[in-house]
Amino acid sequence: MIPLSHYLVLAALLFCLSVAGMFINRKNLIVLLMCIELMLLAVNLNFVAFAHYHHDLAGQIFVFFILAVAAAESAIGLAILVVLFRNRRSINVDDIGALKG
Amino acid sequence: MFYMLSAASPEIVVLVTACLVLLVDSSLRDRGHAAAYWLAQAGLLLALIGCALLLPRVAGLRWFFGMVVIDPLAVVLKSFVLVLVIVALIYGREYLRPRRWLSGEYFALTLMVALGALVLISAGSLLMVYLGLELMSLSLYALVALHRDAPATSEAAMKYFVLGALASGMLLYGMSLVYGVTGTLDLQTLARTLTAAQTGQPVWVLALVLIIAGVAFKLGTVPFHMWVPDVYQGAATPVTLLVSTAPKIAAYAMAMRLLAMGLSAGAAQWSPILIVLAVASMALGNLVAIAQSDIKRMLAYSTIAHMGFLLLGVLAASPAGYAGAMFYSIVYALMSLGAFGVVILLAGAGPETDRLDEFTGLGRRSPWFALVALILFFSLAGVPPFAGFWAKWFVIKELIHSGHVVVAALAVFFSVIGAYYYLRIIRLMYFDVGEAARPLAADGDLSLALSVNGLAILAIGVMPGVLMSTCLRAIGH
Amino acid sequence: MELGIFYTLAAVVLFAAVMVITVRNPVHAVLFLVLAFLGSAGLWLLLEAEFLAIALVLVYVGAVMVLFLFVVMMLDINLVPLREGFARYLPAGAAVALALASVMGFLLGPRYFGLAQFPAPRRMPADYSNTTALGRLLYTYYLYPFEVAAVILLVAIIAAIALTQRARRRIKTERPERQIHVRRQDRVRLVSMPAEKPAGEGGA
Amino acid sequence: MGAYCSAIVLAPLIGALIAGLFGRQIGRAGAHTAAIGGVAVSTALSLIVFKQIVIDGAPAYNAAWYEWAQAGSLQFSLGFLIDRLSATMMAVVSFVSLMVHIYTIGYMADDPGYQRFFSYIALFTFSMLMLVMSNNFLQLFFGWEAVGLVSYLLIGFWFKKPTAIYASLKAFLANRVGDFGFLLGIALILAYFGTLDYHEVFANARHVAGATITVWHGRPWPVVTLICLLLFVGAMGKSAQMPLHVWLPDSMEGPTPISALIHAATMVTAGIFMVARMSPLYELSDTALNVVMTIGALTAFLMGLLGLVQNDIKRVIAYSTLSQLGYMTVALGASAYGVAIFHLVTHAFFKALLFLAAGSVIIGLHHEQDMRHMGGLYKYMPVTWITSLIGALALMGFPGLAGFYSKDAIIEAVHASALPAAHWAYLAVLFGVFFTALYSFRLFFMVFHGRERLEPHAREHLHESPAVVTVPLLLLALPSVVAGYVMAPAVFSGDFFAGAIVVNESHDAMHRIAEEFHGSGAMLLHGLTAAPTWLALAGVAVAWVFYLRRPEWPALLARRLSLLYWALLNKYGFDGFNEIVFAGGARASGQLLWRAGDRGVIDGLAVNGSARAVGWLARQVRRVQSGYLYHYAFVMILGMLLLLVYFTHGLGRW
Repeated sequence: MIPLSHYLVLAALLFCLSVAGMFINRKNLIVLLMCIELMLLAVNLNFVAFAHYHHDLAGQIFVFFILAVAAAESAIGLAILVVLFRNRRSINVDDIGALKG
Repeated sequence: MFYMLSAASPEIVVLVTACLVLLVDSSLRDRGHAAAYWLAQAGLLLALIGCALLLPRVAGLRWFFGMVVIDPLAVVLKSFVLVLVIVALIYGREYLRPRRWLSGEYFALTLMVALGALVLISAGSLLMVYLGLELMSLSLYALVALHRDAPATSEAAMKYFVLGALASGMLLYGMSLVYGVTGTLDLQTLARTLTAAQTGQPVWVLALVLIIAGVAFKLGTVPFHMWVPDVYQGAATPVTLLVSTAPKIAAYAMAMRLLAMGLSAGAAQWSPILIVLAVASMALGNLVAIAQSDIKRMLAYSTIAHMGFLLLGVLAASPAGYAGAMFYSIVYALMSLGAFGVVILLAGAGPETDRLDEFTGLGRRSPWFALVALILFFSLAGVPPFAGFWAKWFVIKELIHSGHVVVAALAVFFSVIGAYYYLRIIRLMYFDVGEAARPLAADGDLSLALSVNGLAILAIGVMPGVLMSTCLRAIGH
Repeated sequence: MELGIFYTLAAVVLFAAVMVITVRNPVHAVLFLVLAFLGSAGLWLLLEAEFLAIALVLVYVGAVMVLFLFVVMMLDINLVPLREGFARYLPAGAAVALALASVMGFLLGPRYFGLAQFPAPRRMPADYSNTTALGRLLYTYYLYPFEVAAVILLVAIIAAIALTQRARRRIKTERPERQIHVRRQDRVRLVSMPAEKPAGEGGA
Repeated sequence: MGAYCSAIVLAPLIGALIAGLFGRQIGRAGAHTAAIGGVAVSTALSLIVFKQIVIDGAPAYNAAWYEWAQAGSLQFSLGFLIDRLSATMMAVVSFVSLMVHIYTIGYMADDPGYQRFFSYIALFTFSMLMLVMSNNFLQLFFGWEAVGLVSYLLIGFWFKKPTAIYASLKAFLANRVGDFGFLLGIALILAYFGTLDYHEVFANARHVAGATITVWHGRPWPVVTLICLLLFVGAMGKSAQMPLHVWLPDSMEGPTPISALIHAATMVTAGIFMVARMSPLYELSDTALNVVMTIGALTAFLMGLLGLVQNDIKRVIAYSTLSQLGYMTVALGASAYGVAIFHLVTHAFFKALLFLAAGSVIIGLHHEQDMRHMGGLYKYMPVTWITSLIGALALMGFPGLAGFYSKDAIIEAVHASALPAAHWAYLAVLFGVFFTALYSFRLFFMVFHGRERLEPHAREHLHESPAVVTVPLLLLALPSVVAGYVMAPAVFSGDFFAGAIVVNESHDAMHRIAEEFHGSGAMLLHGLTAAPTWLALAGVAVAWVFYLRRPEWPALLARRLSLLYWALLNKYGFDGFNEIVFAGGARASGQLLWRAGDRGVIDGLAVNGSARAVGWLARQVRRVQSGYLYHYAFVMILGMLLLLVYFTHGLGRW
């Protein structure tokens, strides 16, 4: 018997790790995109766990859609990354700070 | 079946148009992309007609198993979104054509933004809110990055994308908690079953903060505003214009669907959170706008302040407050549309500097457009009798009515400060003498649309009752 | 037994996540991300979400991660400078993350979401097909969102092509008809220039 | 009546539009004909309305005219409330405006922005009439804002002059601060009364009187008091009461007709008018009345002192205006609303007269404004001289002239008032009379008498101004002399503004005046023996000694005062003791106030300082927007975390 809270805390930890990754990592944009994937994974875990404990498929359906959208999202994110790299020859986070103030 | 499809008719028309635009544009090798442009406009117009004629007949009902809600709110907001996108395309073409930046993808993605906004506006379930939001946002990220030769553009797109993904991650997390506690995704079921006692539980704070983070990011309120100035400045002006108009109305709809309708039982919990966001936004937006010298960046900070003001109407948590916020969102979108229209007009075909100095001596270069700009900026500053004043007025009134006197005082105070930077532009236009003032060359479309835009602000100012009673009816007051 | 599997998988997922955000080489990070996804797929199996577990592996590990790897390798990034200053920002970042984790852990912990509030559901019968059930829902109740998701994928296609496709549409083949029409003044320009050597610095 | 009213409002607007939009086509003559025509129409109609309402005693007219907006059960409309109060104001506003319009033909003759100028001032007249004739708060606010906006345009009219632009911005911002309170007050009225119609609000005022509101934790405020105070903040901005007065002296950067229009008849009186209009509300709050009286007294006394040390002719008159506005405000605080309006009317005449006379001098001397470069002008400009004399006498309250009746009545009303603030206010207004006379005759003597200190080039072309300038002077001089005598019986009878102004029985200052009043002539005789008259005459005498008889004294005094106080006393003997200590001390303290108080604290710290602080803060906050993605993400997460912690922590309290 695994309590629901186990899953939720695991998801929360994943969420916090991905968040921490976003601002600890100051250099590599690709890792930033991976952090976003991790965050969505945490959300998905939440949904699946809730769906299980509610005995309701709506949560799983939501996860299905999140997977689809996340795939689209990472495609666009990587495309933007490629454009950025072509313009700047760098994906160093520190190098993209021209817009500020 | 017919009714079911007619409930989604604007969406279907826009989607089909987007596909057609792509096909036609890639097959015609049309240098001016005229076919794509007129096709897109025709599609939007058709969708608008569908909105105005078909939707009222199916209003008050929920379609596709509750996924799509057609209520008066949806009808009004969808119509305004379509109008805004139509005008945004007119302005955008004037800007992009001389720069040879027009492409079929620009039109298709703009249509997709409109489609996303439409889906979001009539979302009847948390799932639809998410999908509509993503459809709109993903298209916007791509649009921002589309003019890929400018380094600033791709930088802006990257920031927008990463922060947007972070925000939608937060939103999703909040939604998962709402689902977890209540066991439903359907907004109407939520509204029906949720009680104030339930939302008093501690986990709701987390859920509400996360959901509000998602909404606040789209609106661009502090502390989820960081993308706004950079994206406004970095994106090509027509894209900035698009970002600041239709999505703001959609974001208002999102706040309504999630907070005011789905989670209305939690008003006592989310209202204080919104107070913090609203006051912080008005303070930061108005303050930092003063220190800007780039017109797009200044307007970005002014957006932050305005969105804070808009939230004030929502947090009053009363029908009149929601209607006030709706009025605000529509009027703001119109004003922003006009303000960026003026920026496009000033940029002309030449190199664009976006400096505030571009406004210097506009009063002499083009008295008519200076007058239009005067109306727009006075309205943004909240000077009566222009539309912007009424927007503020309805919100403040409702705020005091709901007992938030101190918040209302702060709101008025910050808008007093805010008047300064708009006045600075007016001073530049009328009082300062420019050395290298280029004459303005505007095409017929742009001139006409801009004039109508300015006069609309004036007309709403003279007769705010028409729009306001529409808003009140849309809220169901 | 179940609990043991849970803890093992949870440990794998967390370890992989920590590695994703700390390893030096982005290729390794991608591989650890794959590991995190595989661990999660295992957890989802525990939660009786068989279809999604498979989909996660197929869609994510099979497609998205490959895309990531592809981009990482295509961009050929200089690895060393990408990791500088990591330790410097760690304390502040870790503090905020820890604070967030403790608040969330408190709110989502056993106090509010324990077995007392959410008793473990009974297992589904053996002949129950998660895929069938999902499919049924997806094509009836969730038809409209399904279509919208399709549109989102379409946007992704349009965007990815529009953004990454090189603008060079000009094909570099010979065009004889134009070569014939070339005139002298199109190609040759006479420029009058001063002598290379300045007069005063003879012999330099 | 409705048709009259709409014509009165619309005529100047049409004139403004014609002059503004088609100025280039119709030329200078066309523009001024259109604007003056419009204003003349509304003046004529206003006088007819004045006759009907005030003289023939027709009943008040109150009706909506145009439905502006309908929001739920609430409706906003444009409408007119024409009673004795607004009829009086309309007559004054339109008449003085007309004079200024005519005068402008001469004053602005050489200016390239001629048509634009006429368009603005006609627009200004329109806004002011809208404000005065309104029957609801919203229209009042509309007129209020429009007046502020147009004044911003007018003060900055000479936009090539940097000081003018600065002054116009200052005026706008000071007024915005006032509007901030004003708008909140109106919103509060709407929230508590559910309507913006004057009539309904006043009818329900007693029911709301007991309501309280908690503005800050735990301290309940009577709603009416809060409303009145907020509205008064608006009045302080418009009517330039301390500490929001800073914009008015600087607004002298605008052309002189504007100074006359804004400072005499229109914009600055809007606040006074508004408080008088709101008398049913103010009567319910002693707190508010005390505040009003205190602020008014401070302004009346301190601004009068500042008038002593100015050398710019227009600035002296500007400070005098501030001081006189203080008098009106004091009268409002004493519940003598009728007297305040009375003083407003008389002041409108003689102040417009003084400004236009100053303008005449300025034209004569080719835009010389420094009084140290004037003197002895009475030979060259006889009409200006005599009209200035009348204006100065009327201002100081010379028995029989317009200012005498209204100012004396104010002093009496304050004396009769039972409010705690009245004691100090009485002293302030009484001694204010002395300084009023001192600065007005200082100006008069320095400009028209004494040694000629003219610049050579100015003297060559020195002559009396043309008829378009002098005729308005003469036309304004007439009411400056007789307005008080004619109006006093009606005003003091107690029911002149019956129906328009409500006075609580416990605030019976007006009744006391009415009882003691036995006709204008009797008041004149009484005035001859009363303290204010003698104080005023003393002021004139001091001015005469200082600026005509011994013109070296003021300079000497200013130089040596700090060191040779006693030496001065001994040297001039006992005779001059009073005057020297009094006038010299006043002069020094005025200088001090101006330097340290007005320039240093209010201008420097409050206005410029806060502007600088805002700029500094903006630059600091701006730095958070560092441009780095990780900072942005950090801000978002941190913001979320703080919200989470704050609201989880505060969970038990909601």
